[in-house]
Amino acid sequence: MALTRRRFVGIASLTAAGSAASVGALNRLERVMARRGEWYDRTEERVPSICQLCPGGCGLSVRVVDGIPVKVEGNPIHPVNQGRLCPRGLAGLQSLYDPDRLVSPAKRVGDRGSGEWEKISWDEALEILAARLGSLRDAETPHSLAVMGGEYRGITHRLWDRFATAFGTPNYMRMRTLAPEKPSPVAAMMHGEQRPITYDLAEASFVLSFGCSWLEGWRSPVNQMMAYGEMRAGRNGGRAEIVHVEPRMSISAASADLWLPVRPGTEGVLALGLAHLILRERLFDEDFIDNNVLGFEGWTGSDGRRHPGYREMVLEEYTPVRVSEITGVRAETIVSVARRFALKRPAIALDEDRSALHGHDLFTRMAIHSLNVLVGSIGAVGGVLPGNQSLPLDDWPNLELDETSRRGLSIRRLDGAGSGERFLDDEVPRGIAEAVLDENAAPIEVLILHRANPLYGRADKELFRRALEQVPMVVSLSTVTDETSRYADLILPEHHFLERWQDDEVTFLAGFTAFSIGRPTVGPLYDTRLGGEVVFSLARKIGGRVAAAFPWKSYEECLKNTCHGLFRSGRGYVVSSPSDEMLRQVLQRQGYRAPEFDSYSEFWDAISSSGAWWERFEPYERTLHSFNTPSGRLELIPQLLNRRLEEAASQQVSGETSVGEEKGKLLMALGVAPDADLSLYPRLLVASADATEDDDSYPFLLKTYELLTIGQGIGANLPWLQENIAVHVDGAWDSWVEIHPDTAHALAIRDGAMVVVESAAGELTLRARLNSGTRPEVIAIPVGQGHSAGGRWARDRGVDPSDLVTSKKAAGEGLGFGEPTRVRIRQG
Amino acid sequence: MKAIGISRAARRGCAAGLLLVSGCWQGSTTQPIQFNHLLHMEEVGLECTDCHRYVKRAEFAGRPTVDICAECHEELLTDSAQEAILVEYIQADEAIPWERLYEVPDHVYYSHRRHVAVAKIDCDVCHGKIGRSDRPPQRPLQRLTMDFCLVCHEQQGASTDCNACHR
Amino acid sequence: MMDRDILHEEDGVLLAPIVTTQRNFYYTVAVLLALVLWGAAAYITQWRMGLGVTGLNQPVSWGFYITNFVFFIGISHAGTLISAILRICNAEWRRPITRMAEVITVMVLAIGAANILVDLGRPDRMLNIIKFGRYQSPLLWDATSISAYFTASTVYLWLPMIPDIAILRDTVGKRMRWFYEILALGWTGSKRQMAVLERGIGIMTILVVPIAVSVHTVVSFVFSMTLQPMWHSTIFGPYFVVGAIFSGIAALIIAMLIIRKVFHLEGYLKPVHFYHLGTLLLVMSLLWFYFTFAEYLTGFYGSEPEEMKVFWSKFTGHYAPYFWGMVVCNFVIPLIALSYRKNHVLARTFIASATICIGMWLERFIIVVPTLANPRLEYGPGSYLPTWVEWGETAGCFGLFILFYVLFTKLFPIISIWEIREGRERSVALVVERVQDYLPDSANGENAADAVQTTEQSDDEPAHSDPVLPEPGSRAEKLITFFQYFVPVSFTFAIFGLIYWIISLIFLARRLDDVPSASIGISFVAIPVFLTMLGVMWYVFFGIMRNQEEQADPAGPATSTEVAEGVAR
Amino acid sequence: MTRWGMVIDLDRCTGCQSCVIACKAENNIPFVGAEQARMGRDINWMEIISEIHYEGDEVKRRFIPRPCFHCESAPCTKVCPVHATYLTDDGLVAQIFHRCIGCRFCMAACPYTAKYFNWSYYQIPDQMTLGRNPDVSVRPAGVVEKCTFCHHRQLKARDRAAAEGRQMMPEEFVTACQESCPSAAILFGDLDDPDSEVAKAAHSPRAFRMLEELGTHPKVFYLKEEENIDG
Repeated sequence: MALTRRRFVGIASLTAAGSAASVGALNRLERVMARRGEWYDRTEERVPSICQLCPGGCGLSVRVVDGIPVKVEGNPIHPVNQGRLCPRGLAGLQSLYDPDRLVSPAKRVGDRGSGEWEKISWDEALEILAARLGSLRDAETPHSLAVMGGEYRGITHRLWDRFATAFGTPNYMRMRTLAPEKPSPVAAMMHGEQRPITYDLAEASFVLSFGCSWLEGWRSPVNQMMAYGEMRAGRNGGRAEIVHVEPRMSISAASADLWLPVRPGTEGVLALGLAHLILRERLFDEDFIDNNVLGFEGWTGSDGRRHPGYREMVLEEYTPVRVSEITGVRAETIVSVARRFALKRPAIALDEDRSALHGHDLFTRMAIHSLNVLVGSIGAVGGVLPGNQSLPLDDWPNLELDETSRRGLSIRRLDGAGSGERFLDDEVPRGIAEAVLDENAAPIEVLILHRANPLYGRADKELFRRALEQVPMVVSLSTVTDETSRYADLILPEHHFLERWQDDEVTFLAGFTAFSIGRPTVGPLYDTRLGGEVVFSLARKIGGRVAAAFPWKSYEECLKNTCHGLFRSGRGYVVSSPSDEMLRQVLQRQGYRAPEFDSYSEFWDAISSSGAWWERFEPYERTLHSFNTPSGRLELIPQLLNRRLEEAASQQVSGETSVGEEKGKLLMALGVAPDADLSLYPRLLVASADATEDDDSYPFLLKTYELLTIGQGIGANLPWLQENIAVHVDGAWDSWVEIHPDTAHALAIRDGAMVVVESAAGELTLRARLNSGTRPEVIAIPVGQGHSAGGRWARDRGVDPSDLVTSKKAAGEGLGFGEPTRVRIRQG
Repeated sequence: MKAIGISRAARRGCAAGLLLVSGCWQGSTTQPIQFNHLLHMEEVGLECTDCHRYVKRAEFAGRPTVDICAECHEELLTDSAQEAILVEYIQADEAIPWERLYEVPDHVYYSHRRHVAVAKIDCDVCHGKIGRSDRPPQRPLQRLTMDFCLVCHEQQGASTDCNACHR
Repeated sequence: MMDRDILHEEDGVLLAPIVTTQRNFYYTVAVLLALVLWGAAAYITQWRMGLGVTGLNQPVSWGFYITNFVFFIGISHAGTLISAILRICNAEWRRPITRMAEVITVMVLAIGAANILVDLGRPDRMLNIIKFGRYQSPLLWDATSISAYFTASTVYLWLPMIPDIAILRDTVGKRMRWFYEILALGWTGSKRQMAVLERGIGIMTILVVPIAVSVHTVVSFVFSMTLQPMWHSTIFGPYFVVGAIFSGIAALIIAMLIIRKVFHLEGYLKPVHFYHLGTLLLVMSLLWFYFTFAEYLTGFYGSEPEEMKVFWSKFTGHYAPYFWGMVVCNFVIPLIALSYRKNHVLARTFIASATICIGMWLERFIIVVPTLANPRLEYGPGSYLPTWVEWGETAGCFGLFILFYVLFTKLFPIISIWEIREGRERSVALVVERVQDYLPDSANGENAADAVQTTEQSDDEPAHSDPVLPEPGSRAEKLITFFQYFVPVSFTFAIFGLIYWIISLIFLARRLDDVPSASIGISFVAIPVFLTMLGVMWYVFFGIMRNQEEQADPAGPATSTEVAEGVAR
Repeated sequence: MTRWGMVIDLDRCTGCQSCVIACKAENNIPFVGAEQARMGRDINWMEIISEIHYEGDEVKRRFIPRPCFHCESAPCTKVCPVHATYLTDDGLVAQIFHRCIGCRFCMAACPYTAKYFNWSYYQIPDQMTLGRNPDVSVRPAGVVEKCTFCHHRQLKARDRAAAEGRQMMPEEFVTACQESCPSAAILFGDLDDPDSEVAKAAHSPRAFRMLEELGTHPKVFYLKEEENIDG
């Protein structure tokens, strides 16, 4: 019976779709669906996987019943999350069964953005793309291919990087916001660190967070929440104290012991105000500073000028009364927080957050980080730890480039990263868009987007839209029809993360590094392919040296080869049950290491069924003596910054301007007045903060924030998350603007009323929610809604606050130089 | 939305109607192969658990897969037409679409292991004399109603708490 | 036709609606049917799509249906209770009122109970209440109490109607005769039958009062047995009973006024009746206000935060318009309208009654919804906006009620003819006698005795003689006798069914170790009550049937003219 | 006899809603859609209540996860007319979906508003039905549902233990919310076993129960937030 039906469906879809490939897709889902209706046997297994809904890197354990995933849970032995999971991860199952997923490759037949497609086969699709790419190489212009990647890391990134290099384009870039595996600019400048510094939150006694929503979205939220639980449990040193500084009461602020609603943009001033007290009361770690820090005391330069040091500057300028005036925090509070911060060590001041703090972002962050330095938390247990060692993964065979590629690679990147005003950035996605629209720049012929969606949630999305219209061929490799896919000429549907082999490198958490592996939990439901394997097939179709660069048959094989290094290195362990783990620790402490696997295949079986390999670091000994800075010390006046500044300035110099003038301009761009060398201290201008009060036409400041549920929009098509979008306001399936009750009262706005929020860039109509957890002059709108594509539940729901953002320099990208947006509200 | 509402209402109406018309009507089941339980048990000497392998180990009894059949029926053993159908399935390595005969609703938690391995209840008690049938019955030999369960539970002193079986 | 003639005789006007049909009747029925159809459409939609089509939601899980349930059950107190009280009190002005009141009870009770069924999410599992009912739940107390009240008031409606049905049997044309014949049970109006009937009515009168009180008390228990703020109150029982009588009287007055107007019964329903009922209404209004005041004052004085959330939402919050509307409708307007009734008695009573009906509905609403909308934990207030489905079903309920009423007036006299007659013949003397009983003995005593004598003499002859029965032994006669027996037999089965059900539920409660609460008490009491009712039923039935046989020979066939003569006397 | 109970440490809770979504995924709780959710018909067996209060001019917010409290003297079980909700021997307030007639009396009686009603036939796309947990029945429209303390997990654990010829250990029975909670704020176990973690926590001086004054004796305890001594 079922057989004939199945056959019938097959035939029906054959005639309907007219393509053998799509029949396979329908057939497969149909088969899985039919199984559910049948008599089935409930055999159950657990398959390890990795959550891809944020860069946190949580290990998943997927409950698979009769070959069908029925629940996503945390992997209990995974070091990142130890069986715990955040709501978004738990809802990941719904994204697998999302009815609006891309089901087969397609090519555009209507106008750009019209969303009219024709289904084609994979062969056909890859042929079209490969032919186009081949012609680029034939024309000796491989650099006119640009590849833009979204949220992924590990082997996929290496594959694209390798592809771009082998192909010969310098224009491979990632569109991410403060990727956790990258060092923060502050660490890069002050520590000379090339790896992300980590925060030993679980062991800390005091956490002072400056707008860092560490319980909602930063780095690995689940891991941080676990640390939060530890901090609350009253460990040896008693219950840790948490103070949160932010104009809006985020979830992190609500969970803290004290919320300091600071005026927007004055976080750095507050940090220096706290530093002032620590210095004045001599509560800082003198030993650490004497031995490891440069720039604390003043010095006389080579030109004979006297330069005041950090201490002098802070003591002079940031008195509690003045800081209190600027920040709006009471002086007594500043005094008491400063004392507790300095005395309850180990203490951590968290500066990193995805969103920019203000125009003078870099210096704000430096000011905040200087607090860590003052109390000697650098390298201390429960403090700020330097970067973890990198993973012992196998290198891939050396790339042999042909002449075309070499020539292509020698051409300067189109986004201008690393020079001019972008001298601090590695990659500037908007630079590509600008280059496309700039008639003088070299043209982009083909743009491949892998999980990147520049047309949503960015202040510069309009720029991208115009740019995409100019690019002759846009290819989107993605699982869902996002906004950008609508503009693509070719759609290559990717496996959902539960359908594919996965890998992930976790190097940004304190105390350990891990390499996670995820197995497919279910065969692909549709006619999709694994992103990495698309690269392989593409390279193979292009042929030549490009094809030779990818000797692997499948992604699995590539992964297996790459992991070999983990086995060979003799370091770390495959994760296992807590009792085994305990035994290992005992042995390790005594200096033993028991080899657990005889062969690599055994190792591979173990890692792919348990989900991860990890390496623990023993509690960090304070043995820090060298930093990778010019002086070898931790620099409060980062010479690296000065050096980069000068390099960039000298590149900019043209006939009429001097290096000094150019340097001044760049400093202006960093939000600092170009007055002499003092500017390289974590010193802040406070004028911009005061100017906010009397702006009549746009009296309010807009604060956008991420929700733990839908994040930057990735969870927007998951009904569970939409329905439980937030706990602090009633906002299911919608967007809202949070307004302080006093403000709302003055504007005669009632809770739940529709209001219009207007900025110089545009206006949005949305529901008002009164919330006393915000400063009166600040209004807050969550990001993640307001999609124009991306599935039935995401589309046309709520608003995207990036429509209001006036600073077109996208906030939260590289160094976020985003100026805050000023808005006004009226009743809708 | 509307259509579904109607069909649901209709289904409910039909169910109520049927219930009134005949209290014990259950529909009939036709199996893809006219399997002879009696032959396998009497002449071949198999036990229930030889083919329904999970009976003592899991919640479900286990629908015999082709692999199990293939252990004996790699090739035709007899000239039975039914066996020929089976061999076709085996050679195509395709699952035999057995129809389910005994079924409890999805709001009931039933575990074979609990009843067979722990409580040592014979298969016959719930499945009737299916082992002695020479062709697949069209209707369950024993109607599995809640009263049927409860009577036995009360006799055996097993839990009669609703929550013990309902989920 | 001969039955037309009767219209011109005394009390003929009472039979007019039955004998003649005016065009307005059809219009009314059409309009009401439209309402009922709207309700039916709403319910069909709800059955198909689930309760999602209503405006009910998470905290506000009860709305219009429960409000209607309480309201209609409240209205039901109009009837049987009031008529019983008036009967017990020997209030002679009751005579034209009782029937109207009793009819309201029977119909409205059914509609009220149906509202609970409408409210069910799974009406297809309705029988679970009977199969697996649990006496711990106040809902089951309701079921018991309401079924007792329903049977009692049906009996109580029917018994006093028997003589009137007999009149109809003898006057109305052939088409409907079988119907009246069955229901009249061969009533001849003999003295013996009269005695039996009056005794039956007497017992029912007593029985019905506690049942009626229990019904609304138990309805209030649905709310007061929970721990919810502003529900969990000890005075809810009497408060609801008072409210029920209050709204019942108001509904009764409206019905009386409309009937008086439509059927031209000015001669029967005189301003004095309204004056008396108005006084009663005023008293109830004050009593209602007293209870409301006490209820809210205690809540306010105690100031429990959760209680105050509900309190303020009623006083100043979202529900303030309904709350204050209720106070105005139930207290302010009636007080003004009824305090001064020198002229425009009818208009004033009507205004008061109409506002009270609205006000009492609001009161039920204000009891049900705000408590649910303000949950104890901080979820934020819930809201409730009924949809067309709830409006439809509410309209349907009212439509159905009025439709039933209209149809009833089409089938039976809405004013008890024999009681009116009896009043005319006997009550003056009885009242005189009674009043004299109260007074110190005097020489006038004999006069009164004379008066009694005369009435008794006139009562010697049956009020109306034997009906035109079908040929004895004919098939039709046998069939009618069969159906006559069928009535009490089916009633017996129903009663024993109920008793069996109650007993099995008590055993179930024992098995489940349920709280041995008032529930068991209620159920225990219910059994003798039901048995008493059964006894009354059989007593009256046999009394009438036996007497009919005895009288079959001596009394010759009676004609309507004889009846008319009787009436004339 | 075991008496299942839960302790939720409010000091640890961050209001992340992991428990809420884990519960939805585990128990096949339907999403109701934007329109229905706006009417307040969303179903959350586990719900986070967000409370705002003021300490002086300081605004404080706290998050309270609210499952069904499985009260020892549950107001909802008393009013159920058909024995669809009742207290089991091991202290769970059972909810038998297939007995329920949908009168919603229990919802009205629950002082915690922890019971939910299936207002409509909630349709989910066919694909999504694949992701349903086969251990939990899908409730039809018109019945009341609520947190069962992941009773089906207990059934399975019991079954496993029985097959191995032993008593079920309390650790074998873990609720979905407890399992997912990132900050380990939820403890679950046997309140009658004095050595169990949950029983110890329930006797902590920080422990309190919701609306304790009502005498419902909830079996879910909360541990109130701690203050830093020097703060």
